[in-house]
This record gives sequence, C-alpha cells and structure tokens, in this order.
Amino acid sequence: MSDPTPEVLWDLHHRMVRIRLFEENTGRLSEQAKLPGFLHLYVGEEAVAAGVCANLTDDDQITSTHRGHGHLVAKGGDFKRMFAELYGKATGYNKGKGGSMHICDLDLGMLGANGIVGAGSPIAVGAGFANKYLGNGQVSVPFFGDGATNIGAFHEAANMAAALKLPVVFICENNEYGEFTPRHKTMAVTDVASRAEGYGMPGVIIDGMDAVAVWEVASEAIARARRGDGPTFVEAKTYRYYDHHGVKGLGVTYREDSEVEEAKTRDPIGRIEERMIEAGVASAEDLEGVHAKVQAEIDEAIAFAEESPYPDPDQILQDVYTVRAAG
Amino acid sequence: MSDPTPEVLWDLHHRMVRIRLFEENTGRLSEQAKLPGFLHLYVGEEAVAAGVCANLTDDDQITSTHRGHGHLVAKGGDFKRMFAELYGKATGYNKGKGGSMHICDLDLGMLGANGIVGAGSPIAVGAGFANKYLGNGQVSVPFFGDGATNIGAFHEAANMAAALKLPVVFICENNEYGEFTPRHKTMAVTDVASRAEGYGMPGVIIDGMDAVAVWEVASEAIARARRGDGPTFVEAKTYRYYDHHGVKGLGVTYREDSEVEEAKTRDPIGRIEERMIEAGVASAEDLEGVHAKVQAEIDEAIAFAEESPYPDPDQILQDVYTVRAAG
Amino acid sequence: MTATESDTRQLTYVQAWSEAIAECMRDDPNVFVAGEDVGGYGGVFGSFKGLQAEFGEQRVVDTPISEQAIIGLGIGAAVSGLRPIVDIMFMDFTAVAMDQIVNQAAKLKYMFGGKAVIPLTITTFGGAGLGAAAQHSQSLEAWICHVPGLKVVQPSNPHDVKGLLISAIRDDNPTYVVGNKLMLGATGHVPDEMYEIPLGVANIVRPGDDVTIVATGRMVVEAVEAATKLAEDGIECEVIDPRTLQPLDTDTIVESAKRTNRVVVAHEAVRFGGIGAEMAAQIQEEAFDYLDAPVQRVGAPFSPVPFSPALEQHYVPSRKTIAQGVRDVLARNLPGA
Amino acid sequence: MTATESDTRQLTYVQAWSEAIAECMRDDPNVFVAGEDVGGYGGVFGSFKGLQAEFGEQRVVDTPISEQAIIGLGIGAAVSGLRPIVDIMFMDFTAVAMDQIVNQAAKLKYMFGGKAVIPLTITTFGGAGLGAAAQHSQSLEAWICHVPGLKVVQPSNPHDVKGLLISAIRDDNPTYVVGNKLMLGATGHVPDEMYEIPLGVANIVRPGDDVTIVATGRMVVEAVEAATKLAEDGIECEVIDPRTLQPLDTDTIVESAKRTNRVVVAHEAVRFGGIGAEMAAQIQEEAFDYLDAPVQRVGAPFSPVPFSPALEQHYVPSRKTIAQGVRDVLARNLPGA
Ligand SMILES: Cc1ncc(C[n+]2csc(CCOP(=O)(O)OP(=O)(O)O)c2C)c(N)n1
Ligand SMILES: Cc1ncc(C[n+]2csc(CCOP(=O)(O)OP(=O)(O)O)c2C)c(N)n1
Ligand SMILES: [Mg+2]
Ligand SMILES: [Mg+2]
Repeated sequence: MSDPTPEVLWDLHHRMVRIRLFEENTGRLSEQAKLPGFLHLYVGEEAVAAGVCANLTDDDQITSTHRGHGHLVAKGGDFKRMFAELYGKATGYNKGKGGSMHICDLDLGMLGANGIVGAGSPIAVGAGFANKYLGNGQVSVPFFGDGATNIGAFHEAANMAAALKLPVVFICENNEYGEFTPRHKTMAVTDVASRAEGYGMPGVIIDGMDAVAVWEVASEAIARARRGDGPTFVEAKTYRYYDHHGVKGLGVTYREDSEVEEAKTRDPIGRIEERMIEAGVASAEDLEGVHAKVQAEIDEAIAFAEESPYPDPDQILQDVYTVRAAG
Repeated sequence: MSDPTPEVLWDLHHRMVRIRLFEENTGRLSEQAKLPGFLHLYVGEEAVAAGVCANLTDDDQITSTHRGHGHLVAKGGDFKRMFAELYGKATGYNKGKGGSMHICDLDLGMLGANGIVGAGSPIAVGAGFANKYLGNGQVSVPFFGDGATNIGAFHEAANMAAALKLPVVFICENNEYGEFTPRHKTMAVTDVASRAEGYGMPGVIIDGMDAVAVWEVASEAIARARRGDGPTFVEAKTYRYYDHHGVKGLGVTYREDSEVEEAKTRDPIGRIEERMIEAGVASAEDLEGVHAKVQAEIDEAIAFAEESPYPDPDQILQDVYTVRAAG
Repeated sequence: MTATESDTRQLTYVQAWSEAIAECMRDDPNVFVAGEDVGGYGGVFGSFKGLQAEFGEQRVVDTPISEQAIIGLGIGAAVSGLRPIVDIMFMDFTAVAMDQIVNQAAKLKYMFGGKAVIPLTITTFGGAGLGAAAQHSQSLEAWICHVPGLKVVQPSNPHDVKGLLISAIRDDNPTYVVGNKLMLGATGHVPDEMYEIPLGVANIVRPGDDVTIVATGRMVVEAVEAATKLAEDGIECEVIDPRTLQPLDTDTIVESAKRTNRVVVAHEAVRFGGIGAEMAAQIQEEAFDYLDAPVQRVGAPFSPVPFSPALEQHYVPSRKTIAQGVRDVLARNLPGA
Repeated sequence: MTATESDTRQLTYVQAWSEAIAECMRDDPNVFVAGEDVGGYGGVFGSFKGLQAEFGEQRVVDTPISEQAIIGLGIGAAVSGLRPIVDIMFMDFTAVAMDQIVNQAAKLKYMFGGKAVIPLTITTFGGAGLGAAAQHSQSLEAWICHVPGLKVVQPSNPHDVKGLLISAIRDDNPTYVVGNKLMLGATGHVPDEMYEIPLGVANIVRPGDDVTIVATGRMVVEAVEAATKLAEDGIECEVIDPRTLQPLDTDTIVESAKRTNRVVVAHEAVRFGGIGAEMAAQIQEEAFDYLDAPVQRVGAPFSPVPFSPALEQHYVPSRKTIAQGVRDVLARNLPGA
C-alpha cells in the first residue's frame, strides 16, 4: 500500500480534530451539568472512527455503541444537530428523543449509537445483507468494544456475516476495559482478533492510535468486502483517556494514572500532526487553524443547541409507529 | 497414552449398546405412536457420550441437549425411569413433567436434556464454577451440537469458562447438520474446534465414531480440568443415522442415503466389537450376549413404563416452587 | 382457477401461511425470508414450503441457529430498504431474541426521532397440546403486547392467516405474527386473490346477546365450540376474535360488553399477567356501569406446561373451561333477578 | 453500635442493599455474587460496594459482558449447592438474558419433576427519570411476573430493601429483585440486625378509608405524597405496597378494596399490559360487588421512554398523575350520591 496522500492526511486529521473537540466540549458541558443522561466520551480513540470512516461513503452504513459521538462525527455528523440532541432539544438529530446513546443520522448511514452492548452488530449484518441483496456495492461497518465481543449478539452476528459471506467489516475498538473491569479478567486471549478464525474470516490487528494505520487496513478490508469476498475482523488497539462515562470519576481506582499518561504519549492527533509537519504537508499554524476553525463551529453549534426549544410534551406519543401514507 | 484395558473396552461397549438399544426401541415405540412429543435419537453418535462419560463420576455434572437420551444412558441412567418418562408416566425421572427434552437425573449429575439450543452450556459453566468454589475436584461437561456453537449462549459460556479458568470440558457433537440444514450453510469454518482459540482454550478434534479415541482425549481434557488448568473444547466428528427427530421422515431430502450408508460403515459399535474380537478381549457370542442382556432389561423397562400410572391432574400445580421446610 | 373454485377453495392454516408469503414475494422484490430451516426444508411447520424452490436461496435464506442475529438481520435489512420476514420457529425461542425485538426493533424508530422505518415481520408458532413440554409450548404474546413500537397478530383460521399476514408484511412497523402449532392442518376457505385484513380490527365470529367471549388464537375455535354447546341450553354467546392484540380493538369488545353485560376472556397463555388481564382491566374501565358480573378470565394455570398428555390435557384451556367461565359469569347477579 | 443507635440508624437505599448482601455472605459461605463490575467497582449503582474487599475475588466475581452466561452461572451453581446472587445491572438488559431466566431458571425444577432446588437471586435496577433514554429506563417486571417459577420483589424504601433482599437470598427459588435507580440515595431507618420480610406479604404504608392506592416500587413514595396532599382536601387514601409482585398479596389488596370501594393502581411501567392490569383484573374479580368505580390504572403512556427531560418528566407517572387517578375514581358514582 502506498503512502497516504496529503489529502488523506488532512482528511484524517480533520475528522479527528472534529471528534476530539466535540468530545472535549461535551465533557466540559457535562461537568457544568448542562447535559442530561450518561455520556461516554471517545477521546483517545479518534483514530479508529476517523481511519475507518474516511473509507466510507454516505451510503455505507455503520452501527455504533454507547460511545457513539465519535462515529457520527467521523461519518460527517452535523455539530448543531448533535449538540441539540445531547441537550435534549427538539432540533436535535433525534428530536431529543434519543440523546447520546441513540444519536444517529440515517442520511449519513449512521444507524445509531446503541445502549445495549453488542446489539449493533446484528443490525449492521442486516444492513450488509441488504447491500448484497440489492447489489449496491455498499458495505456496512459495526463498531464495538473489546468487551462487546464477549456477548452473544456479537458472536451470532459475526458468524452470520461469515456464513452468508456478507460485505461487513467488523471494527473492534479494543481499549482494554469494559467499564471499570480490565480485559484480562473477562477474556483469556491476548488478542481479540484471535476470535476471527473461528468465524472463518481474516483477523487483523492494528495500532488504533495511528489513524494512517487504521485507514490503510480499513481500506483493504472494505475493498475486500465491496468485491464480494466477505467480512473481515479488525482489532484496533486503542485507549480511552476519560472514564467509562463522564470525564473523571472521583476515587475511581481501576487503572493507574500512569497508564493514561503513557497512552497520551501516543496521542493519535499529536501523531498525525507530527507526521504532517515532518512530511511538509502542514505547518503548526495550519494545524492550529484547523483546531480554531472547528472550535468556532462548535461554539456556534452549542449556541444553537442552547437556544433551541425543548420538544413539546405531545411529542411523547409521536413516532412510536410509522403510519402508512393514505392511498 | 497407553492402550485401553479390556475393562475400558467392555465399559465403552456396554455404554454404547445400552444407548443404541434404548434409542432403537424408542424409535420403534415412537413409530407405533406410543410416545408423545418430539424425540431426537442419538443413534450413530454413541461413541461420544460413552467415551466422555466413562471418565466421569456420578458427582461430575453434565448438561445435555434436545438429543439427550444417550447422555443420560451413558451417565448410568435407569431404563425404567427413562422409558416411564418418555411415556409421560408418574414413575418417570421427571414424574412425567419433562419428557424426552428434559429428562434428567440429578443424582447422576445429569442436569437435564434441554430444549433450547445452546442453553445447557451456561448452566454447565455454573456447575463448574461451583466445583471450583467448593474445591471438590469435580468437572462439568456440556454436550452440544455443531449448530449450537452458532448461538450466543454457547459463546458466552465458553468465554466465561476460560476467563474464570473453570473445570469444564466442552464436548461438541459435530454431526454436520442442524436439523435439516447442512453445516456449510451456517458456518464458514472447516472445523468447529477452530473456535477454541478465540476463547483461549485448547481445541481438539477427534473421530467421534471411535469410542476409544473419544475416551482417550476426554480423559486428558478432564484430567486437565481437574488439575485446575482450565477448560478444553473437544470437537467429536460424528453422524446421526436417523432424522433430526423421529426415525425417518417421509420425503425428507436434505441428505443422500449414501451419506448415511457411508457413516454406518464406521459404526462405533461395530468398530469396538471388531477391536475387542481382534484383541481377544471378547468373542462374537460374548458381545451378542451383551446385546441380548441389554434388550432384556429394556423389555422389562418398557413393560414397567407401560404398566405405570399417569400422573394425577393435581400434579399440574405441584413442583412449581420449592417450599421452604418449616423451622 | 375459475371463479367458482376460488369461491370455495379450501386451504389449511399452514398452506394459507406460505401462500400469503409467496404472494407478497411475487408482489414485492424486496420481501425476503430468513430463518432456521426455512429454505431447503420449508420451515419445521411447513409454513415456508415451496418458497425456496420458487424464489431461490437469495430470497429464502437458511440461517445459523442465531435468533438474535436473525432478528438483527431483519432490522438492519428493513432500515436499509428491504421488507424482511424473519422466523423464530417456536414462540418459546422468542426469549433468546428479546433484546433485538424489544430494545432494538421496537424502539429504533422512536429513539431516532421518527426517522427509521422498519417494515419487519417476525413469524413464530406458539401454543401447547403436542406433548412438547415446557420449552416448546408457551404462549408469550403478553410480553410483546407490553412493548410500544410492536404490533402483535394472532390468526385463528386459514382465512385470517392469509389476510393478516399480508397486512403484517405490508405494514411499515415491526409486527410479530403468532401461529398456532395445533392448527396447522385446520382447513377453511381462503380466497385466491391477495387481500388484507386490517391490523387492529376485531372480528365478531359469532353474534350473541347473553355473554361476550373474547378469545385469542386457537381459543377462538374452542370458544365457538363452547358457544354452540351453550346455545343448546339457550345461552347465546357473542364470540369476538381480536385478531391483533396490539393494537387491540377495545371499541368492538367494549361495545359488545355493554350489550351483553357479561364477559369471559380466554387465551392459552398463563392467566396471571396474560393479555386477558389487560382486556379485563380495559373492559371494567370502559363498561363498568354495564357489567353484571366481573370479567372472567380463562387461561392456563400458574405452572410451566407439563409434558405428559395426562397433565397437559387438563392444563390447556378448552371449550370446557370456557363454557364453565360462561356459566360462572351467568351465575352472578342473575339476569332479571 | 448501641441499641439506641441501631433504633434510629439511617441508611440509604443502596447502602441497605449492599448491607443485606454482606450479611448474607457472612452468614452463609455458599452465597456469592457475580456480575459486571460488581467486584472492583462495587457495582455501577454502588449496590455491591465493599463486598470484594471483604470477601475476595472468589466470592465477588467480575464477569464478562455476558448476561446469558451470568444467569446460567447462577443456575448451574445453584443446582450444585451454592446460593448465587447474580446481577443484571440495568433492568433493560434482562431482555438479553430472558431465555436463561424464563426457559431455564424458572422451569428446571418443574420440568425435572420437582427435584432441582434453585436458590438463585437475580438483582437489577429499573425505572426512569435519569435522562437515560429508552434502553436504560424501562420497568419490565410484568414479563417476569407472567412466568411461573419465578418470584418478583420490588422494594420501595431502605428498610424493605434489606428485609426483602435477605428473604430473596434465603428463598430456595429463583427470585428477581428490582431496585430503583432514582432511589439510590433515599434514606430511611434500617435496623442493624438481619431480618426478613416475607415474600408475598403486602405492606399497608398508610391507612385510609376513601380510596385504595396500590403502588409499586418508587411509585409508593409518589403515592404517599399524593395521599398527603389529598388529605388536605379531606380525602383519605390507603396506600398499599405489595412489595412482592409474584406472589402477589391479593388478599390484602382486595380486603382494602372492599372497604374503600375505590382503587387506583400505579406503576412506572407502560400501562398497557403492566402488572396493574393483573391487579385490576383480580380486584374486579374478587371485589366486584364492592366497587363504586372502575379500578383506575396509572402507568406510563404507550411509547418508549423519551430521552429529553422535557418529555421524560411528563412521561413518568408521579404524585400528580396518581392524585388525578384518585380524583377520577372519586368522581364516579359519588359516595353517598
Ligand atoms: C447488554 C449490556 N450489558 C451491559 C451493559 C453496560 N455497559 C455499558 S458499556 C459497558 C462496557 C462496554 O465495554 P466495551 O465493549 O469494551 O466498550 P467500551 O466502553 O470500552 O468502549 C457495559 C458493561 C450494556 N449497556 N448492555
Ligand atoms: C434457541 C433454539 N433455536 C432453535 C431450536 C430448534 N432446534 C432444535 S434442535 C436444532 C438443531 C440443533 O443442531 P445441533 O446443535 O447441531 O444439534 P443436533 O440436532 O445436530 O444434535 C434446532 C435448530 C431450538 N430448540 N432452540
Ligand atoms: Mg472496551
Ligand atoms: Mg448437529
């Protein structure tokens, strides 16, 4: 595989900065108690969503997890509608009915964050089935955590995709924890990707802190799926900087601060910025400009969300069923 | 591993003949419409249950499947109570409340046939947990089919056993079909045992038509579990002679007769009998004597079952709950 | 087939089932079927017979034993523009797939602010009476009826099988269609053409003025038998088959209750917490001043389904227990007394 | 701790929860806990706090995210002589484990002809009000109540948490104990010693003669608030907390209904098909001639739980909707009119 072009680097960088700043601002708003419900931040894992989604079209479908903001941003999500949703406003992506754990944009093929661990994978497989059935050349991509590979729904989905040879690329975001429990307590394997063989699909391990590495492997796996050669399992070794939910819980002792600090030395944004500067693709000022521009968009989006109205109580009974158009 | 002693051969042979004749007679009674409900016969697969259970004590627990008669017979099940149960009589193992799909003998550690594919494995893992917790040196053995490895409950159980390093030996009876669907349609792997690695446990493939081979591998895996070295996944390649349920459905065309005939040339009972005769362990008459003796036991058991009373209607509301003994 | 043939054509319950699906598949290329043994074997109940031969392996898919992924396959395909029919063989196996049915299929549309359209049909067969024991005989529709976002359909005869199934398949919401195992061979007139029976409209199977019997699924047949028998004693029962339990046609039921003043509700499921409880609660809410007796519920006793026919025959509600229910409501505050 | 301290000792709901478990674990070496994040973290709601520190990793086990295998672990261990407590974090995740709960835990004893003893306790937290949206806010107890073989326990205050949990753990049947997420910090007097509250015995939380309110879980608190408010208008409500929904103490409820002649039942779950339907059905069956108004049901409307607080606050039943229910039943056939 050839080196990524400057366009690709810019693209990956932009997606990651968008995710990072979305999440940092979400964390801040959450600590200000402005956002209801549970928030699971994606900070640290940006390279995975960015590297994968840079290979997808708006028609390709993804399913996501409880930690879903990053996936939607990477897929091109609109900040305004995202923040409005997190605020529970009527202008949000889900009209305020879903919130963080169900945020989605069907027009971008983002079939929703999901509050049930593992539940997104079977749905992505269904989308993959439709793609094959319709022969539209699309692929579907379920994102899920390391912990999710222990639940039955994931297993059934992976086997189904392999048995039916569907165009699906499984992306496991291995951040080595499920909530507050380290992976070694819940899994007796070194690499999650070792599960792939048992489904009869290739399993690939990549550095999930390196957007370019993710991008390369994902582009191969996605091309393979588009060709009709079936599913791939990709394990991206990554890390989450903040707590399972929220930013930093008090007295939460399930991991050492030093572990977090070590991971930060491999920060995916820092890494791609270094690379872009070294390669002469960008200057430090260029990159800072990106951050500033994205932050300005976010400020605007937050203002939009804050000014937006809450949904009307009569919305409670709307959208439960699809009513068939007359005629 | 040294050759099996004559005692072992006799034991394996006896267990298999008991299973075979139990099932042949059950099939006959079923065709005479004497037995209510669904019956899934184990004929052809005897070597698996016999080879495994010959290594177990009455305290070791097994869980079984919809195809459970063979497991209970191999564990030492009593013909009278078994036939009585299949007839739905009050003298049956389950007082007529369970029937074929739930037949059990807790005193023999047989924790029940199970009508839900895959559901036995989590229960066996729970028994294994108890064995480790109590330090009693026992092992637990879930039996399940190839098709069952596609369902979530199996996956969760296997991973749980490995993660908690429990004394459990997983026995997959791979007969290459799930009901009327051949395995290649539902699974993209050549060997089911390839799933073991993804759990972090050894996976062993054996000829499930050879009781001695099963016995040898099972004894190693069971010893390993008893030593505290954790679970093993054993794939026994076997074959069922009759249909998914009942004996032979009319117009059922999912497999060729020639395939069945080929399997029968590797019949596990024929094979061990040849070996016993060749090794001078038994004469043909000796072996026929075993068949005759077992058949006589079965005749007696069937008579017992037929003469036994049906449960009283007031039994319907009994045994729903355990009532705590007063005091 | 000539018009006359069509007017009298008799099909079995299960033939009507596969015919409805076949016609929907001919009608709409986006309709497909997936489930265990639905293809080569035509479904263990025969409800998909002949479909793979006609429509091929792409449209009639034999899946692994993976009920969660089967439902998920349907959801994902539905969101992506197809109109899936996915099968959960025995109703009891619904328990394995509850998360996908309840937390996903039922809720995605709402959680997404209305945008998703999920024209998913889930088929399954419930009911006892076959000596199939506790894990292959249940009637669990009450669970599904309790979940906003789902529709629950339960046909009681071949004619309704076809019309309700076509409506369910064409409906743009997740529907859960429950057949009855004991009725597979029941015959009845089934029109040749495609027709819909609207979801949410009850059927007054038999008119009557003395007592209303609301019965579901196979209990409709038992209720009609009970009514016929009771008519010999001059007791005229009105038998109502709701046909869909979610949405439930409360209006038709209440209207009848107001007229007869006495109601028996009957289903195969365990009485405690069954859909009959909801019906009874609604009837007393809506027709309180008209009732001469409490709404009487006929259902299974509070135990798992026993295996032995000697027990099962007393366990499953029947024309006898329904008739007893009718006599019980009539014994209260005797009419004219 | 001195006697006086013990007499007045205040604990939170969740402290009472972990204390009950700790005491049972001290009492019986066969009691253990397994579930996600129950060990190192003490449970995401804090309901297992301190247990692993006291009892070690063998007895307080962090499991994989595998709800089916978690319940299975409990069943297999229970059949093999232990007394497991297994946790299903959010009640919504029950859907993932329904097969093991319903087809296995509930039925093994019966299917086995009575021989198996399954002293299994399943703990979980339900309820809305936290902006946790449709998959983390449900009240699904009606499903479990419909299944013979299971017991369902729903404590409404710290004192009952301890007594009911100890009873559930000591019970020789599979029990499903539902806490409420919004009540974690609610305080109340909790005796220091071990005590049991028998399963199947309702608590008359507040006596009254005008209207009976049967409320479950957190709705008990809301009902008491509603009753206090209504008392200002001279309306005296009797508030009954069934405490266990399966078995349900119908006698206590019916006795009260016969005295007050008017009943409101209230729960957080969706009204359609909720346990309130069963209660209403039973009350009209048993107290028909005493009722002056239909049994009124207060529950959530027929939609998934919406995320936005602007919607959720109107969605969840409350003291306001309960009080309205009381006024509604009083408006019918006015007493003395
Ligand atoms: C079925 C189910 N069980 C448990 C949970 C609670 N839960 C939410 S996130 C989580 C951990 C998920 O771990 P992983 O899949 O590794 O994703 P990560 O949070 O690390 O991104 C758990 C246990 C859930 N949401 N759904
Ligand atoms: C959860 C569930 N799904 C489907 C079934 C129906 N069913 C019964 S046996 C069977 C096939 C099982 O195949 P396998 O595990 O290979 O066992 P075998 O019958 O070949 O011994 C199926 C699909 C079931 N009992 N439970
Ligand atoms: Mg993780
Ligand atoms: Mg098989």
